[in-house]
Formats: sequence, structure tokens, C-alpha cells
Amino acid sequence: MQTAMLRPPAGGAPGVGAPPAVALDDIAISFAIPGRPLFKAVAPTSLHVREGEFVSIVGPTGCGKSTLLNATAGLLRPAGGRVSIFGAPLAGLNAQAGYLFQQDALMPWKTALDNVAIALEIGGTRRADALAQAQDWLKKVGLARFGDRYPHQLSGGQRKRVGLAQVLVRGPKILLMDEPFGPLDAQTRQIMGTLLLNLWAQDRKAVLFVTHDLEEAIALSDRVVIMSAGPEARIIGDFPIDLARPRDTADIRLDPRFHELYRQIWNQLKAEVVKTYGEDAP
Amino acid sequence: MQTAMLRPPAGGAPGVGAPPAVALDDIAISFAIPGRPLFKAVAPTSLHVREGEFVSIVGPTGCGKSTLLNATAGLLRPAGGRVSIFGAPLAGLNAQAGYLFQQDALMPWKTALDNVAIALEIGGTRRADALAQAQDWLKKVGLARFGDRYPHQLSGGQRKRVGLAQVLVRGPKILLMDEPFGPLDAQTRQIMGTLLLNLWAQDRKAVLFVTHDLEEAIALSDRVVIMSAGPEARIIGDFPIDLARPRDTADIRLDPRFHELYRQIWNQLKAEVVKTYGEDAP
Amino acid sequence: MKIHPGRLLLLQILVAVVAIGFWQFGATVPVGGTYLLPEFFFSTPLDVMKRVVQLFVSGTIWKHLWITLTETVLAFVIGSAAGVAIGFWFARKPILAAVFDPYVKMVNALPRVVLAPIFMLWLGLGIWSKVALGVSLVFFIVFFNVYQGVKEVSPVVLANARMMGMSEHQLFRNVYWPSALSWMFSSLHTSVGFALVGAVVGEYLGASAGLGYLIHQAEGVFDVTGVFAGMFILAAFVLIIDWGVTRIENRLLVWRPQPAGEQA
Amino acid sequence: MKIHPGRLLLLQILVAVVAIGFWQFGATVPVGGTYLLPEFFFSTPLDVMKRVVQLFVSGTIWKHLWITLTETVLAFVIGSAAGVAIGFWFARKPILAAVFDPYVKMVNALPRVVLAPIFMLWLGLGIWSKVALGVSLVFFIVFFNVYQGVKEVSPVVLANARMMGMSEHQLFRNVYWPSALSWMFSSLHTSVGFALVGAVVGEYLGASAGLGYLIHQAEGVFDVTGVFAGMFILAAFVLIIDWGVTRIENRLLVWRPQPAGEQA
Amino acid sequence: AQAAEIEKPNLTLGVGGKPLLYYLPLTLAEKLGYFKDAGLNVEINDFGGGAKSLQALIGGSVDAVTGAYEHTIRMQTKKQDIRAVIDLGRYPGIVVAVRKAEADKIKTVADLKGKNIGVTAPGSSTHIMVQYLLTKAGLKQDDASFIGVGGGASAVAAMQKGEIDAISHLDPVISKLEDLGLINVLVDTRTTEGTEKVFGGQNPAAVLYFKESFIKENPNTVQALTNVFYKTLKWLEKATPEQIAANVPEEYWLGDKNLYMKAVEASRQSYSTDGNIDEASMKSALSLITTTDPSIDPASIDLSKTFDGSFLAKAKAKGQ
Ligand SMILES: Nc1ncnc2c1ncn2[C@@H]1O[C@H](COP(=O)(O)OP(=O)(O)OP(=O)(O)O)[C@@H](O)[C@H]1O
Ligand SMILES: Nc1ncnc2c1ncn2[C@@H]1O[C@H](COP(=O)(O)OP(=O)(O)OP(=O)(O)O)[C@@H](O)[C@H]1O
Ligand SMILES: [Mg+2]
Ligand SMILES: [Mg+2]
Repeated sequence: MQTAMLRPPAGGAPGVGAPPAVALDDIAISFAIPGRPLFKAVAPTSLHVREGEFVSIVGPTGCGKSTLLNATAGLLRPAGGRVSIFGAPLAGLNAQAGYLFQQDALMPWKTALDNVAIALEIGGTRRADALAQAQDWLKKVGLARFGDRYPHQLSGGQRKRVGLAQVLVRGPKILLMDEPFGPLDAQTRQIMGTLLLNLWAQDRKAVLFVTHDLEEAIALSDRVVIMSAGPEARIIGDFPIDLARPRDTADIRLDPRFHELYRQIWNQLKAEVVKTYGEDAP
Repeated sequence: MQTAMLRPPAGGAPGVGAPPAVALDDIAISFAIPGRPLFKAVAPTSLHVREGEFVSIVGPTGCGKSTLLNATAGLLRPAGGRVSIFGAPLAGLNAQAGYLFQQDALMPWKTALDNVAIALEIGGTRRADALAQAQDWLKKVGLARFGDRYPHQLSGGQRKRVGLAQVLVRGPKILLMDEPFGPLDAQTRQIMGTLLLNLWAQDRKAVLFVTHDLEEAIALSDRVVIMSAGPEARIIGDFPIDLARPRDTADIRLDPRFHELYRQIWNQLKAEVVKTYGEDAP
Repeated sequence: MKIHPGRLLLLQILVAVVAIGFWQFGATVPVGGTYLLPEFFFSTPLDVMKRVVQLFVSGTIWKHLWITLTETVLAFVIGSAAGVAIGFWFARKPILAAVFDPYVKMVNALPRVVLAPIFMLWLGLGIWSKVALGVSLVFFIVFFNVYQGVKEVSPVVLANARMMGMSEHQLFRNVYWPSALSWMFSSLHTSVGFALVGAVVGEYLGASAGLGYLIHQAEGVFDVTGVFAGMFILAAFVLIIDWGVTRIENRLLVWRPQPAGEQA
Repeated sequence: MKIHPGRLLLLQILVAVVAIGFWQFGATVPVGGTYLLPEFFFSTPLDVMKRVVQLFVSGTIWKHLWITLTETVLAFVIGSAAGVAIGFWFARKPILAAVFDPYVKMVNALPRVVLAPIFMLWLGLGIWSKVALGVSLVFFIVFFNVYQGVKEVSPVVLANARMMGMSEHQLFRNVYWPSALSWMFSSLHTSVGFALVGAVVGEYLGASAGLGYLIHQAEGVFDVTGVFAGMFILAAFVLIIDWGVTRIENRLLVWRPQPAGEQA
Repeated sequence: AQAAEIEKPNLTLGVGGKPLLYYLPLTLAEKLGYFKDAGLNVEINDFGGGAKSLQALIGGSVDAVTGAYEHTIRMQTKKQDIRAVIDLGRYPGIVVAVRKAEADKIKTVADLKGKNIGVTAPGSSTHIMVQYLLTKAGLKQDDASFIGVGGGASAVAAMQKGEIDAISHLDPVISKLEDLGLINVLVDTRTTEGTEKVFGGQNPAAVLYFKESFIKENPNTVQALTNVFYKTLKWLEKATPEQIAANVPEEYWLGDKNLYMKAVEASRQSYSTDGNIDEASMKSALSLITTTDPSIDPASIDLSKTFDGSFLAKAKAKGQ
């Protein structure tokens, strides 16, 4: 983490003294499982994300990535440690953050368009305006003609994209994205990645991005952090991505530096995944 | 499709006259959307999967892959065309098939272990046996210590793996898998892929495999078919994968033939995805 | 699994015909020396039909029907509204709910018939004491279902809505309410009937008009035909109200997938 | 949002104290010349308590209590079992359900008080006619909820189970039943109360023993204290049964996530 | 010795509102232990009203009923053969009274025109009684509105709240209302004088009745019951209010022994002394029904089949 603090920001350049957008300090998260000892999902670990920084989290399945995001969102109260948002300790929900959940989280009783529009309406936007902006966003995620569908009438990837539009339309200062492009094909993934990067470049959001696609993580991020296999998962690697901005998410994969980074991170990650399986590995 | 019929099977060698495990002939699938014209998701299209054949389906998001699997499973009745399973027209559910759904489909009221065991118990296996086998399978998918968790206490990737065990434990003759490795990290993906291939090699299952990871599709399959962007999606490409078996899913990616196939398929796929966006593309 | 509406109606009529046939048979043909459905207790379908027609033709029924309708609708609307409101409120205030839980259950268990004098004391003999009786039945059914319905809201959808920054009020409108709707409607189907039961029992215990009064009067002079005619009108009545509820339900729940298992 | 059990009890007792205080006040202190809760209609809490104690001490209550308990439990068990069974059956046979739908609703709307003589005719004066009355209330509440609960089963989970090759019976055990459980329990909480109401009303309309009989006797002679004492015992009673239901519920529903919104 | 002859020593007896003074002889018979003395084991079932106890009799769930004599007549029109064997109340015991506040405006039955009259239940004997009175006073039956106010506290509540201008009811409601000073009595059929004024003679009220078939099959049982009630009537004839109060459950005292004794005293004359129903009383009862319910043809009623005096005769013979 210290590394990250010392490096100048990759995008814009906020004052060195400015508090980080997200600061997780020594947070530990446990789950109570009735009739069993407490399950310590995340051991005390720390992660800071500066304003305007794009940080990806990778790690073996079930290590605690979603849990970390939930803690940042204020949906889970950590058993220990502190969560601070722009320097202020987090109490209750994180109002600055937009969160794209790993699971389906659309309201099944609203159409795609309404699902996006409601995100604006609750902030006080007039309905007509909200609908117009929502339609705009649906177009951006390639669903212009699906606005009047209910979630159950959409494919998995379509639902995810509606969710993406729902989060982005509000323009939150902190973005928490849990495998946002998981159910998308490679090509759509790149289009969405570019969309996200453009948006991020515009107003220096802080992004915490969970993905299983290491290439994607490198292509998009300023830093890639690796979590160890759970239980008691910790952040065990923190790789600054010193590739030039702005990036073309497709072309950048041809850069030799990209491949070097990939190999470095992959080696550490691979070792970690194997641990999950231990002798279980087939 | 004809191509597929003429080629000798990649795995074992069933009689040329044997009927295909799955035969979708000119099937068309539409959805009724109240107050709107019928949505023709899949235009008349055909796909045959022989016994012992591993076929992957790739295509842009929302094109109709899950829909095709649902029709094969007998969960959706096509508006036109025929679905035959081992030569017999499909009426009702496809009892020969195991289906891993794209969405979470575990029973929330059963523990991971019970969710797997029930798949055997309903076939008449004694409970003790079923539990033993289920535990075995949980171990294979790396969840030996999570047997007593309820689905909501598992991470997204963990749930998917329980689902995988639930389908595989029954040993169905036809496997329908809808993005089975979507929420898994690259390393776990490979381990699961190898697991699946081993199983498939043992008893010549027919596999229909939906994925967004083209590398994975090539590494695992005998054939990769490409669907066009919807609506009225069709199968527009059918690529036999002439890589030697048995394969190591990791090493095979270094094979030059692999890369050639990848490029070929990718070029066609890319063109298709762009269509989805049309002028919508950002 | 779908059935043609015409055929459905045919089958429904068939059921009615069989039931009425059985009734007529039981009331008029002795089996082993006794009647299965002695006329003294069951009248006969023909007589009941004649009486119903006569009640409508002579026009005496309208006044009573109107009063009972008013009471039923009021009991239904007030009871459901209160059930929904308090159900939501309790569901959102777990401590409040925990504290009052035993009392709610106690009150639910009090026999309304016994409470009738108190309702009359407070509300007089007019329609309001009957409405109160109906409300006291409807309320609990709706309350318990709404309470449960709110607690069953999908945790992910709720978390998502809260992350969007919804206020309690917005959560109610956009999440709790739509999510609890199917629970609510399930309870409304039961409570339509109970609203009517409440009104009729209220009239039965003390009134000067209404279907319950008619039935009670008929009972007092052992006019079973009158009793059954009254009940028949009652039942026809509730079907109409329920039809209204179902229409609203279908409009409000357009978003849901086809009922499971319908497709294959 | 969690509350300590001791504190909860304290708050609950506080509510009771306030309510009883208000009652005592209303019954004994005139406000503007009239009593808010005239003793003639409401008795006083102290008298009621004394009577309750006396009923237990003298032992007269036990026989009545036992009879009512038997009736209530039977009505509850039979009514819920029938409601569950027929609810499931209808939910799985949509055509059957569609055909009988109007009749079920009609029967639900019939005032049970009027049906009492018929129950007595068929079932005699013993406990069974009271049980029937209770069943006729409990059944519909459970029925409608179970019916809806089955229809609310997650389509994906259902499809998955069917793909596994589950028979109708296995689907019932492994999918419909667990999925409908929270609906069922919601209806059980309402119907515990209604089972008791049914039993008591049955006794009220004709019996030689039971709490309803006691209350009826007391009412006939303006013994409000007796009426309230009876109702108090009734209410205490239902809490015990409901406590049992809740325990079973908690055991059967261990698998569910914490109620939404509990964590933050 | 007698018990040996009784065909059905375990009897169920129905009554609609046992604590009512109307049924006082039943309570006394029970409390005085006369049933037991006669070798009878009687289970008394209390019903929500007289109509319900009659239904129970016809349905076969009770063997005997203490109820209104009027039922035996009405049942003839329903092809049910129900017979009384002994009269318990010779006067109806129904009181028509007006609210104090209205007392100066309503002085006669004719003044009830356009008023709200509370009755126990629509179609009940209290309802029929006022209808009869109105008809006799030259009014039509729908010249007043009748409101069912029920038996107990709700009747008092209705009067207190001023919901009704007049009431046609029985004891103990009437006594309670009098005690509360809420009403002025207009017509009182608890007394000989009042009843004579209305009917010109007796008008049987509570009787013990059976199904005809039951009488035929269990003559000894019926005889034993008749004996019991005859004995009770004789006891009642001589008893002081004190004694009566002492022989009913304390709860029946309306919370006040004196009030109860006052009520007993007021109703005193309405209890039959000899249990008999003579021809004139039968006719009077019939006219009460037919005046108010024109659908019943007096000619179709065979009054001799409503009362079977043979048991009473034997009881009298035995008693003397
Ligand atoms: N409610 C819960 N109760 C108990 N254990 C839980 C709960 N939620 C998560 N866990 C456990 O905590 C660990 C981390 O879960 P988390 O969902 O954060 O994983 P993840 O890194 O997001 O995995 P994936 O990549 O599969 O989504 C897992 O082992 C999981 O089983
Ligand atoms: N129930 C439905 N009603 C209406 N349209 C539907 C329904 N289900 C699917 N569709 C539409 O059919 C098309 C194909 O959907 P399908 O789920 O098969 O896509 P997919 O290829 O699996 O996509 P993904 O990769 O995103 O999962 C989509 O455009 C979708 O919107
Ligand atoms: Mg996760
Ligand atoms: Mg899909």
C-alpha cells in the first residue's frame, strides 16, 4: 500500500495531502455461521484508493473480493479496522459510491428503462429528464431497443449492462464494480471497458474493479492488487501499471510491457490459486 | 452443420449411422412480449451434436445461446422446427441432459452438500452413498470444507462450482453448460476445464458448452459454432477444432494451430458483435 | 396447460350443475329412509332459486344489498389499508414489531362475536360497528402477510436500491411495495371473503337492515330457503368484488414471469 | 437493530402496564362526567385479574380450557393440513384450480355463524362441530397463502430441479414445500388466532363446556368481568400456541439469509 | 327403582340462553338436583338462541329442548312433529319499554309509529310480539324499524347510546335497564295483568318439548323429565326470592343479589303453576303467530298436536 501512496497519481494530480477516496485500514471481516466457529473471511488488511485512481482486485474465487467491496459500500460492518471515505470514517452506507453487484440486482418490477431512470429520479431529477438520460445510457450499453423489457425478459449479459447503466448514470465519485463484464463476450467487454475508461477520465472517479480477467485488469487499471486465497484473505500483491494513458484497451495488449506485467502478476496469482485447492486439486 | 455430420467423431467412434445425441433442425424460437410484436429471438437454424462430441457456442451477448440450450433441455418449446435427442423427438423435458444454468439455480434451503446429494437421491441412491459421492464432488470442485454452507453463505464462484458438481454428479449423457466458468478466476477455470474434459473422455458424453472465452472454447471443444447477433440469430460459423486429444488445457494455448484457429474464429465473431451495436457503439 | 376461457366456463358450470344436482337429490330422494340433506336444514335448490329471483323482482333486496355492500367495501378498504400501513411500519421497525408482537397476536385471537357489544357501544348500531367487525378480521390477515412480504424482499435488490441512495420513503415505493404486492394480493383474496363475513356477522348480531339481518330474520322463523337465498346472494357478491381485486392484481403484477412450470 | 431479550421483555411489560393503566383510568376516573371505558362494558383490570386467579384457583377453568384447547389444536392442525394439501394440489393443477376458483371464494365468503346449525347437524354437539367451524376459518387462510406460495417458486430453481429429473412428489418435497414455507408460516400466525376464534364461536353458539361457553354464560348475565377474564385466558393461550409455531418456523427456515436491512 | 325403566337416562337438553330468567325452571331443576333424583343424567347445552336449540333438536343432537311453545306450532308448517309436554312459563315475559327521554312522546303502542324498536333478533319472539302489538294498535308492520340488538350488554349499549327509542326484550336486560333508570315500561307480559291486557288470557312461553318420535320411543324418559319439571314448578310456586337466588349460580345475579331478586319478583307471575296449556292459550299463541306472519294459514295447524298433556296428568297424579 505504501508504494501506492508514494506514487504520483496516474491520471490527474490531486494534492499529495488530499485524503484517499477509499481507505481501508486493517479491516477484518468475519461471518457468523450458526453452530460453527466464526468464519474469518478477510484478515486484517489495508487498501487505499486515491481520487482518480483505477484499482483492480484479482484473486482466487471465494477469497473475499466481494466482501471487501461490500465493506467499502457500507453494506457490511467490518469486525475490525477502519473504513474512511475521503478522509471521513464511514458510518452507514457509502453515499459517494455506486456499486455494480456481482449478482442480478435489478428491480424485477421495473422495465430496463425505468431501472436506469429511477437512479436519477430518486436524486430529484424530473421524470422526463431522467427517462431521456436513461435512454441515452441504454444506447451506450447497446440496449437502445430493450428499454421496455422487464429484467426476466433479458439475457444475462443484457441484465448486467442495464445494471452498469444504472450505476453509471448517477455519476458517483467512487465506483465499486464486481465482475461487471463477467457475462459479456470479449468484444462487448472491450467496448464496455472503453466506455468506463472514458467516463473515468472525464471526472477522476476512484474505481475499485473486481475481475477474473487479468488482461482486462491490466488494460484498465492504475494498480492491480492481488488477494490471497481465503480464509483470512489479505492483499498480498500490489502492482502499479505504468502503461501510458490514455489507453486503447485492445491495442495495449500488444505492448511488451503489458506482457511483462501480465507474467509477473500471473505468477503470483497462480501460486495463490493452487493454495485454494491444496491437495483437493484434481 | 453438414460439415459436422461428415467428420468422424473426435473422441470415440460411434457408428456413422447412429443418430446424433442432440439434433436441432430448423428450430425457431420466439418470445411473446405483451403489447409488442413477437420477438423472434432465434431464426430457423440447425445444430447437431453427435454422441461424444464437445461443441462450444460463442456469440455476442443476448444473441440466443441460453435460449438454444433451453430448447435442447425441453424447457422452451420452439415455435418451429424439431428437437431430437438420440433420434427420438423431444417431448417434455430432456431426461438425458444435465443443465448448468447461467443464473444461480441452487436450492437456497439446502446446504451445498445436500444440493449435490439430492441430484443422486432423486435417482434412488441411498442417502449415505449420495452424501459420500457428493462430498467427493465438492472436493473435486475445491469446496470440500464448504459442504455445510447454505448458498447465500457462498461467494458467486463457489455457488457456480456447487452447481457444476450438482450437474456432473449425476453423470448425464448430454451436458448443457451455460457459461459454467464465468465467475471463476483463470486458474480455477483451467482446473475445472480439465475436470470436465476428463469426465467427458471417460464416457463419451455429448457436450453443448456456452462461453464468452474463445480460448476456452477452442481449448475444450471438437467444434466451435458461432451465433449471429439477434434478433433472428442463426448459427453462422462452424469451426472444427482439429487439435489432438487428449489436450492439456494450459499447454494447448501455445500450439500455433490454436492461434490460427483463434484468429479465424475471432475475426468472424468480432464482425458479428459490432453488428449488435450498430451505430449505438460508443 | 392453458385452457380456453369458454371451456373453463363450461367446466365451472358443470361443477355447479353437479353440486346442485346432488343437493336436489339429497333434499328430495331419501336414501335408506333418511334424507342426506334434509329440507329442514338445506331447503332445495329450486326453492332457493325461486326465492332469489323473487327477492330481486320484488326489489326488497336492494336496500339490504346496498348496505351490506357499503359495509363490506368499507371494511375491506379500511382493513387492508390499515393492514398494509401497519404491516409495512412494523416490518421497517423491528424493535417496535418485537415489542408489540404478542399483543397483536392476542388481539387477533379475540373472538369478534364477543367484541360486538363493545363495537356497538363505541360505534352505535349503524354501519360503522359492522365495518369495525369486518376491519378486525381483514386487518390481521393483511397485516401478517404484508409484514412477511416486506421481510422477504430480495436482499440484493434492496442493497442495490439503498446504494442508489433511496430514502425510506423511496424504498417503500420502489422496493418494498412492489415486492410485497403478491403477498398482499394473496391476502386480499382471503380478506374479501372475511370483510363480507364481518359485515354479515355484524348485522347478524344487531342491525336493522343488510343481508345479515335478512338471513338472521329468516333463521328466526326457520325459513331455511331464505337463509340459503341470502347466502347465495352473498357469495355471488363476493365473486364480483374478488374479480375486481384480480383485475387490479393483474395490472399491477405485469412484470412477473409466467408462473413457473407453465411453459413446458 | 438487534435488541437484547431482557430489554425487549421490559418494553413489552411497559406496554402492558400502560395499556392496563389506561384501562383502569378509563374505568374508574370520570372524564367530563362520563367514563371513557364504563365499567359495565369493560369491567376493571383489577377485577378481571382477580377473576382469572379465582378461576384457576377454584379449578373450574381447567375442564373448559382443556376442551377449548383440544378444539383449537384440532381445528388448527386439520385446517392447516387441509389448506396446505389442497393449496399445493390446486397450485399444481392449474385447470382444476381455475375451475374451482369461484367456488372456493364463494364458500370462503359464507358467514360461519350461519353455518353453525349445519355443522351441528352433521357433527353433533361435541367438539367436532366446533372444530369444523375453526377449520372453516383456518383452511382458507392457509389455502390461499400456500397456493400463492407455490406459484412464487423461483422459476430457475424449479427448472433446475426438474432437469435433475425430480418427480412431482420429489419436486413437492424439495422445491415447492421449502419455498412455500415462509408463506405458510405467515398464514399460520394468522390462523392460530382464527382456530381459537372458530372454537370459541362454536362454543358460543351451542355447547355445554369450553371457554366460549363460559364467556357466553357470563355475557348473558352482564358479567363483563367474566367475559374479559375469559378473553384474557384465551389470549394468553394463543400466545403459547403461536410460540410453538414460531419455534418450528425458526427451525425450518434456518437456511434463509438474515432479514434484509438487518446488517447495516 | 324408577331408573330401571328409563330408556335413555343419559339425556342432552338444549336451551337458548340458559341464564335468562325465561328458563329459570331449568336452572332450578338442575341446581335442586331433581334430575339426579329422577335417575336422569342431563347434559345441558346452551345455544346462541332459541332457534338454534330447536335446530339441534331436529338435527338430532339434543333429545329435549326448553324453548318457546310457538316453535311447536311453527314446526307444523315445516312438517316437523314437535310436541310440548309441560308448560314452564304461562306468560311470554316480554316487556316493551321506551327510553326515558322519549317517554313523554310515546305513551301507547300506537305512538311507536316511525320509531326504532330494539328486539333481541329479527324474527324472534320479541320481534313478533311488538309486531303483534302494532297490528293490534292498527299500525302496519313496517311502520316502525326493528333493530336486532342481541341478548346481553349490546342491548343495554343500544339503549344507553340512544340508538333505539323503544325496546322489546326479556329479563334480565329489562331489569338491568330499569335498574339503570333508562326506560319506562309500556307493555309488561311478565305479569298476569299485563298479559291479560294483551291477550285476554294466558299465552304459553317456555315449554319442554320433544320430537314426537322421541316421545313414542321413550315414554318413561319423557315422563321422568315431566315429573322433574312439575316438581320444580311446585317448588318455585312457593319459594321466596331469597331461596331462588340461593339456588342459581352466583354469576346469574347480575353482580347484585338484590337486583336479581327484584327481577325474579317481577317475573314471578309468568311461571306456570300447573304446567298445563289449555285450548284458549293455544289459540292465543296461534293468533300471535298468524297475525304477524300471514303466510301461515291457521286452518292448517292442528293445535291438538302441539301439546301432549298425558305426561303432565300422570305427573300431577304422582305429585299429589
Ligand atoms: N454471508 C456469508 N456467510 C458466511 N460466509 C460467507 C458469507 N458471504 C461470503 N462468505 C464467505 O466469505 C468468503 C469470501 O466471499 P466473497 O463473496 O467475498 O468471495 P469473492 O472473492 O467475491 O469470490 P468470487 O470470485 O467467487 O465471487 C467465501 O469463502 C465465502 O464462502
Ligand atoms: N422471456 C423472454 N422474453 C422476451 N425476450 C427474451 C426472453 N428471454 C430471452 N429473451 C431475448 O432473447 C434474446 C436471446 O436471449 P438469451 O438469453 O438466449 O441470450 P444469450 O445468448 O444467452 O445472452 P448472454 O450471453 O447475455 O447470456 C435476447 O435478446 C433476450 O432479450
Ligand atoms: Mg464475488
Ligand atoms: Mg445467456
